[in-house]
Amino acid sequence: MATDPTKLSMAQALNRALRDAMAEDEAVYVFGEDVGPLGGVFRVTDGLTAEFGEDRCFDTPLAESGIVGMAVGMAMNGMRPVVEMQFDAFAYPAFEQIVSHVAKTRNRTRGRVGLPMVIRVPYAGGIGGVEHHCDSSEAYYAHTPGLTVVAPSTPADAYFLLRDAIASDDPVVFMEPKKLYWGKDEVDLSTPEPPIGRAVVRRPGTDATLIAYGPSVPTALEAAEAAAQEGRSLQVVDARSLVPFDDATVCEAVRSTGRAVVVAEASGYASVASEIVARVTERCFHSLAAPVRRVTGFDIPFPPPKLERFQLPGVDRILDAVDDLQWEDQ
Amino acid sequence: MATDPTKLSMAQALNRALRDAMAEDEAVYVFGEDVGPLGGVFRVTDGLTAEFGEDRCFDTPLAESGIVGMAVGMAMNGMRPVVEMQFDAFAYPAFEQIVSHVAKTRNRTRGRVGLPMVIRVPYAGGIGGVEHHCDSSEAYYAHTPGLTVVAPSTPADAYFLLRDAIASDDPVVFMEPKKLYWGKDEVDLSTPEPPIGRAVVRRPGTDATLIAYGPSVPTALEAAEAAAQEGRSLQVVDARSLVPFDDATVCEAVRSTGRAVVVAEASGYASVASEIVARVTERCFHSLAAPVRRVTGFDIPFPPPKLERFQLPGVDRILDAVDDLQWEDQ
Amino acid sequence: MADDRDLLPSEQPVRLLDETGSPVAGASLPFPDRDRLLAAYTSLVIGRRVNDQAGALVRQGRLAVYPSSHGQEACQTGAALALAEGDWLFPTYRDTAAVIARGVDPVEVLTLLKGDWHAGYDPYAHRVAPQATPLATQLLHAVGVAHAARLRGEDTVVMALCGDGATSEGDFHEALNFAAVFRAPVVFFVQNNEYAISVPLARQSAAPSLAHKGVGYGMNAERVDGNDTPAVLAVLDRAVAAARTGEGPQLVEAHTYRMQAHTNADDASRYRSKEEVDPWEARDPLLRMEAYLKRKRLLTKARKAEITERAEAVATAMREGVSKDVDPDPAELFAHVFATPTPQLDEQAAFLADELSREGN
Amino acid sequence: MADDRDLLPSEQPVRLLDETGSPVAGASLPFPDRDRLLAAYTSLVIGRRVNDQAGALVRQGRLAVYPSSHGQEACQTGAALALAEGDWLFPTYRDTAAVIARGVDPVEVLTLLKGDWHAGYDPYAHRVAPQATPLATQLLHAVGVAHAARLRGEDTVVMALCGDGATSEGDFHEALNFAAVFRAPVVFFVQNNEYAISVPLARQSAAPSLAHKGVGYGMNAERVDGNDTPAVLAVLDRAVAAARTGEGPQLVEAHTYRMQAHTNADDASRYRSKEEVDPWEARDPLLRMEAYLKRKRLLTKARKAEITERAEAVATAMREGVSKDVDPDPAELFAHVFATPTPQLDEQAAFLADELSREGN
Ligand SMILES: Cc1ncc(C[n+]2csc(CCOP(=O)(O)OP(=O)(O)O)c2C)c(N)n1
Ligand SMILES: Cc1ncc(C[n+]2csc(CCOP(=O)(O)OP(=O)(O)O)c2C)c(N)n1
Ligand SMILES: [Mg+2]
Ligand SMILES: [Mg+2]
Repeated sequence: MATDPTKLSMAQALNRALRDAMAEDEAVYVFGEDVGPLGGVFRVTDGLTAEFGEDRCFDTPLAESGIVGMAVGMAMNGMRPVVEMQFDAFAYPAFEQIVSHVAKTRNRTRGRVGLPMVIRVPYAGGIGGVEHHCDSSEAYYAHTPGLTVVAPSTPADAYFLLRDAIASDDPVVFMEPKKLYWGKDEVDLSTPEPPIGRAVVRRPGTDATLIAYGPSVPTALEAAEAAAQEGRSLQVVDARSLVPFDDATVCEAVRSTGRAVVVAEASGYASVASEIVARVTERCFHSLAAPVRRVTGFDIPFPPPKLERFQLPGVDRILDAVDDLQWEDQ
Repeated sequence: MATDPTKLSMAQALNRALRDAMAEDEAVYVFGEDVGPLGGVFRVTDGLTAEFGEDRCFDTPLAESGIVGMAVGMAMNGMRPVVEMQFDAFAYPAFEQIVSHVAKTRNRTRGRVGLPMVIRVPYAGGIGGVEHHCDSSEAYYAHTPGLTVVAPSTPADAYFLLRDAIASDDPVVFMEPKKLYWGKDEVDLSTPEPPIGRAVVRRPGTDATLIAYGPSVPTALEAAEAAAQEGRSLQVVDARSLVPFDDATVCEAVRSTGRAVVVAEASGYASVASEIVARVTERCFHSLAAPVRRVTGFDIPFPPPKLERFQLPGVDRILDAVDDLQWEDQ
Repeated sequence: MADDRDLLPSEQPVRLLDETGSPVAGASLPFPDRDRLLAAYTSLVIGRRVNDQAGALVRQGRLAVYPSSHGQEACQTGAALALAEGDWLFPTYRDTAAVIARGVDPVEVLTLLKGDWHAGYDPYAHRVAPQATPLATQLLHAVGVAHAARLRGEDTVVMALCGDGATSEGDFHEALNFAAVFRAPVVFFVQNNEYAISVPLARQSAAPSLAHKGVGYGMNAERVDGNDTPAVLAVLDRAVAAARTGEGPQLVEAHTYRMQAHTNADDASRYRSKEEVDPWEARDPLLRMEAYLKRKRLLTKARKAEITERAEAVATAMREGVSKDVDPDPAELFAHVFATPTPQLDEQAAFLADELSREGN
Repeated sequence: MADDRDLLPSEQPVRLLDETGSPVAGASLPFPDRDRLLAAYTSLVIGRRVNDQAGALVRQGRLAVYPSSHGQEACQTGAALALAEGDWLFPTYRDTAAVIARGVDPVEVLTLLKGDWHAGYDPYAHRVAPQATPLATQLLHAVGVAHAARLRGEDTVVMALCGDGATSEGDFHEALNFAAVFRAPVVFFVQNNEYAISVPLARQSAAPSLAHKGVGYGMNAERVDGNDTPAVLAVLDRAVAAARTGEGPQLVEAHTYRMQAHTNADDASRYRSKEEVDPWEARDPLLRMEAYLKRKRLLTKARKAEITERAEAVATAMREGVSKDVDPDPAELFAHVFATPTPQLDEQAAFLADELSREGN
């Protein structure tokens, strides 16, 4: 395993994480649709069949409930399956398996049967995809007790979160922001990112806190950069781990500024963003100078490519929300 | 149609609503598992096959995706299907059909194909059911743009909301609180309850507002009654319509008291309760004397019967939350 | 392609005994041996006793609900006895008798229906998966367990049970197809008891039999009289052997009948008549087996008494165990959601503990 | 039960033409008549032109993506031509040529892949459902449409298309089973083009053929050479007639081949060789049909020129229509979520309108 920092795209970092995990632990198996010779439609599993053989990384029949259900059985029987759902909306056929089994098995067996498995879900918009290819589906999983749910925002984060997810003795739903697959960044494999369960302050700031995750983190950072030009100092927290959530880091950040905006791409109603607003408000009420604002997708099905920019949280919309945080009361 | 007030259980009121709707509109079809000769495991469809014939109310093969998918086609082709999912967790196999088609069809066809259909979901706990029979699954639907989601709390409400749902030109997910099926109450069929989209103040009060829906409404009312004994006046709002949500009524209620507790049975994380906390806080921030509190299920799979009472929001827990609303600041 | 007709199951269900318990002529399979038959009879008697006892416990309010396999005990017996120790059984809610026949403590099995916890036994102890409620979902888990074993070179066979109704679910299809494509050593054993709660078989399928579904997966399929214990055993033995020796997954449909209501909460009179049920009394698997064993002089009075006594002992232990009031600890609600509780669950557990301490619990 | 062998599809796919376009001896079905053959040829030529034009539009950046049915035009043609006006077609993303053959404006069809909106045509205008992306889900909608029609006493038939990969999904199973149990007049037409993106047929099924899946539903099933236009038409005509006259649903598998990559975004060289693809060039449905028509002197030069011209006109209209820049109105995002927007959507629409007005949009 090389330890020099190297430039990797998020897709490459994920590929590297799979390779390293498979090399280290022969209980790790990768399967799904087109993950074998093709290497996945996003090439995240590129080369794994060639390197580890057809038993370790293989294509299945085209059936998502089947993929997740089979993974449950393999996890019951000593393996650490990592399955790929080809796109967000194509994980829905597996919903019953995920909610009724993946999430509940440890609990229903009184801790006797754990399911160390990872369900990778390429998700969200920003790539001009047609309908059913751009859903932000994290709330469905985050609402379901028993699932760990994470979303990386950088290649390094992707590498270490995926290693962590595979090493976890519990099932992890691993949300991969599609639009970040191709962006390259330095990855220092010798310096781990914080583990699952920890949020990270990606940019310090004093006037207000932006809380984002996954595809919205780079946008939040851009917004903070733009705000800095205008003399406003925005802190950016990357939640990363939606379940378990890092209340300590997030609340400390919010208390330090007294103002917050939650940024997320999913439709806002009954979403992870709602949860963050609710829990931050519950915990930081008297430190807040203004209600926590949300910048989320509208409550509409994901738009066609030509209109998706109106749905995605953008820099201006975030800055408008920040402007709205009742600065006049200061 | 009789117009005298009669005592009906919620199951009977729902049955009456189905009968009246089928009699009035021959496009209404009822189907699902065991809804025919058996009359449904909760007897909500009792007698419909006998009265309207095997074409109008019929049993299907045992497959929920099939049931919902077939309903989509029938709705495309001029009918108003009303389907029953036998229990909350057994609707999950239909999740893809619900999210990718039921919710999206009007939008994706630019308004050309509407789907007037109702998916009835007996849901939530409180009846000592075994695992997979007690899920509070409303957040999955409420988070999905394009679905109308309602939950009645009284027999009269059940009757009129279901009539409304069947008459709606859009798909409605109709959440039926199982534990309220058998409780009887006066139903005056000549006095409609407010339509879908409207919340109802079930009890006036001045000190704090309880916001509840479905199975939690009677508990909230009980709590208000108990609080009254102790000299505290609690207002109870029944949200009823989770989507669309009645911001006006709910926020007016909260502003009038300045304090609020949201009561819901589902696990709290990324739930409808989170949403209510978030939107009420966003809208009423400066009227609030304390952060809006939540009394929800814990973030655990629904417990076995012997332990379910610890998961369900109870009167004491609600009163504790009310006590917690920082009264000392008054 | 020339041999796709081989994929069709036999025209009639395999039978070794007729309804009076006499061996049928020209049977396609040999009888299991004497020891196996006696073991099967023992299991039948215990299975029936377990069903009766559970019914009584429901009436006494000790169990909330019980889906009885009364009348299906030959299938329950076969499913358990056909397996070797290292094999796996994937049962449904109706297969309590099979789970017990495999060695799991009845009281632990009934934890679920008593309401103390969900799955009450350790699935690894006897290699019995938790009883499945969401229909057909467990069939995929069975495929996964079998595939994992095969990848490791183990000769494990997995017996996956489901009912006629469950064959309509998408997961049934996906499980059979995955098993066939990966040649996973699974025996899919469908107990066709003619009903899914109130819905008769004709509403589930228009195929000549459920075994015919094997053709669409290129899977060997067989049909058996599900009330004929030696036949069930013989057919399952063959299927297990085939799966074990690399012939791929097998589908077996047993034709049987659900003698009682779906559960005690069900009212079967709403959807079927006494006239329909009555003839099945005569096909009772226990009576048939007993008649056969007696005719063959394999069942002495002493033997029978001994078996009855064993069954009584099981029933007594069940009665006593289930009647013991257990007070599950609410703290456990937070203990098994994850391997290590999250900070949020720790908070919630503390909240509940505080609440309980204030209530003086 | 004696006749379950009748449920097995024919041993070989039905063929009327050999690979050189000569009629085969002893074919099991008669040739469609002259007019129909010419109509089919016209549709084939247009279908091929549509595929080529769409490919070009992708290369020019006018379409984001296009899943081509190049090589499958005989199936596309058959699916459209076998239906009467009142019938319904349920296509997938790959069935653009069939949708166009049924009369839908190509530019409206391509709205989806151009990114202007999702389904761009009015499904009721030509009774063509929106092209389905979530695999196999549309098969159930087809059953619902057919069942509704049957309940109303209409003689509508529904043609439901899917690929070989989609047969592995649970919804495929549920759709075929529902159709069979309710005897819904649906023709399930599977275009087995050997691949689901990169995954070959052998990973989807271990059955002798996909048509064999009919047996498990008690459904008539047939196999046809999917590159043999007269055969596809004859088999689908028969299936549609059977469905229409109350014989219940029908399953037809066409053996064909996906000549190009899954879409332009795919790289087929990663999973299949030129050696595998090349022989299929010789089986091109268009060449075979043309050879036959010429041999039969049904295709005059003038006729051919006229058809080519029609296809060019379609392509030109497509090119021009697709190249027109449409600026979809963002306000529409809120207009169709419900029949009447909710107060929340009104607020969100106003929010966006305000944002846009401030941006000076
Ligand atoms: C996915 C799912 N849908 C519905 C149910 C409710 N349900 C429980 S048992 C049952 C009937 C099952 O019939 P069958 O498969 O024939 O098994 P049997 O009860 O006859 O043993 C139904 C509909 C369920 N448990 N799971
Ligand atoms: C439920 C679902 N899972 C996965 C996908 C992604 N996907 C799109 S096309 C395709 C392959 C389909 O193969 P097949 O059914 O053979 O049709 P073909 O593309 O060959 O026409 C896949 C996996 C999808 N659209 N829907
Ligand atoms: Mg049954
Ligand atoms: Mg294909």
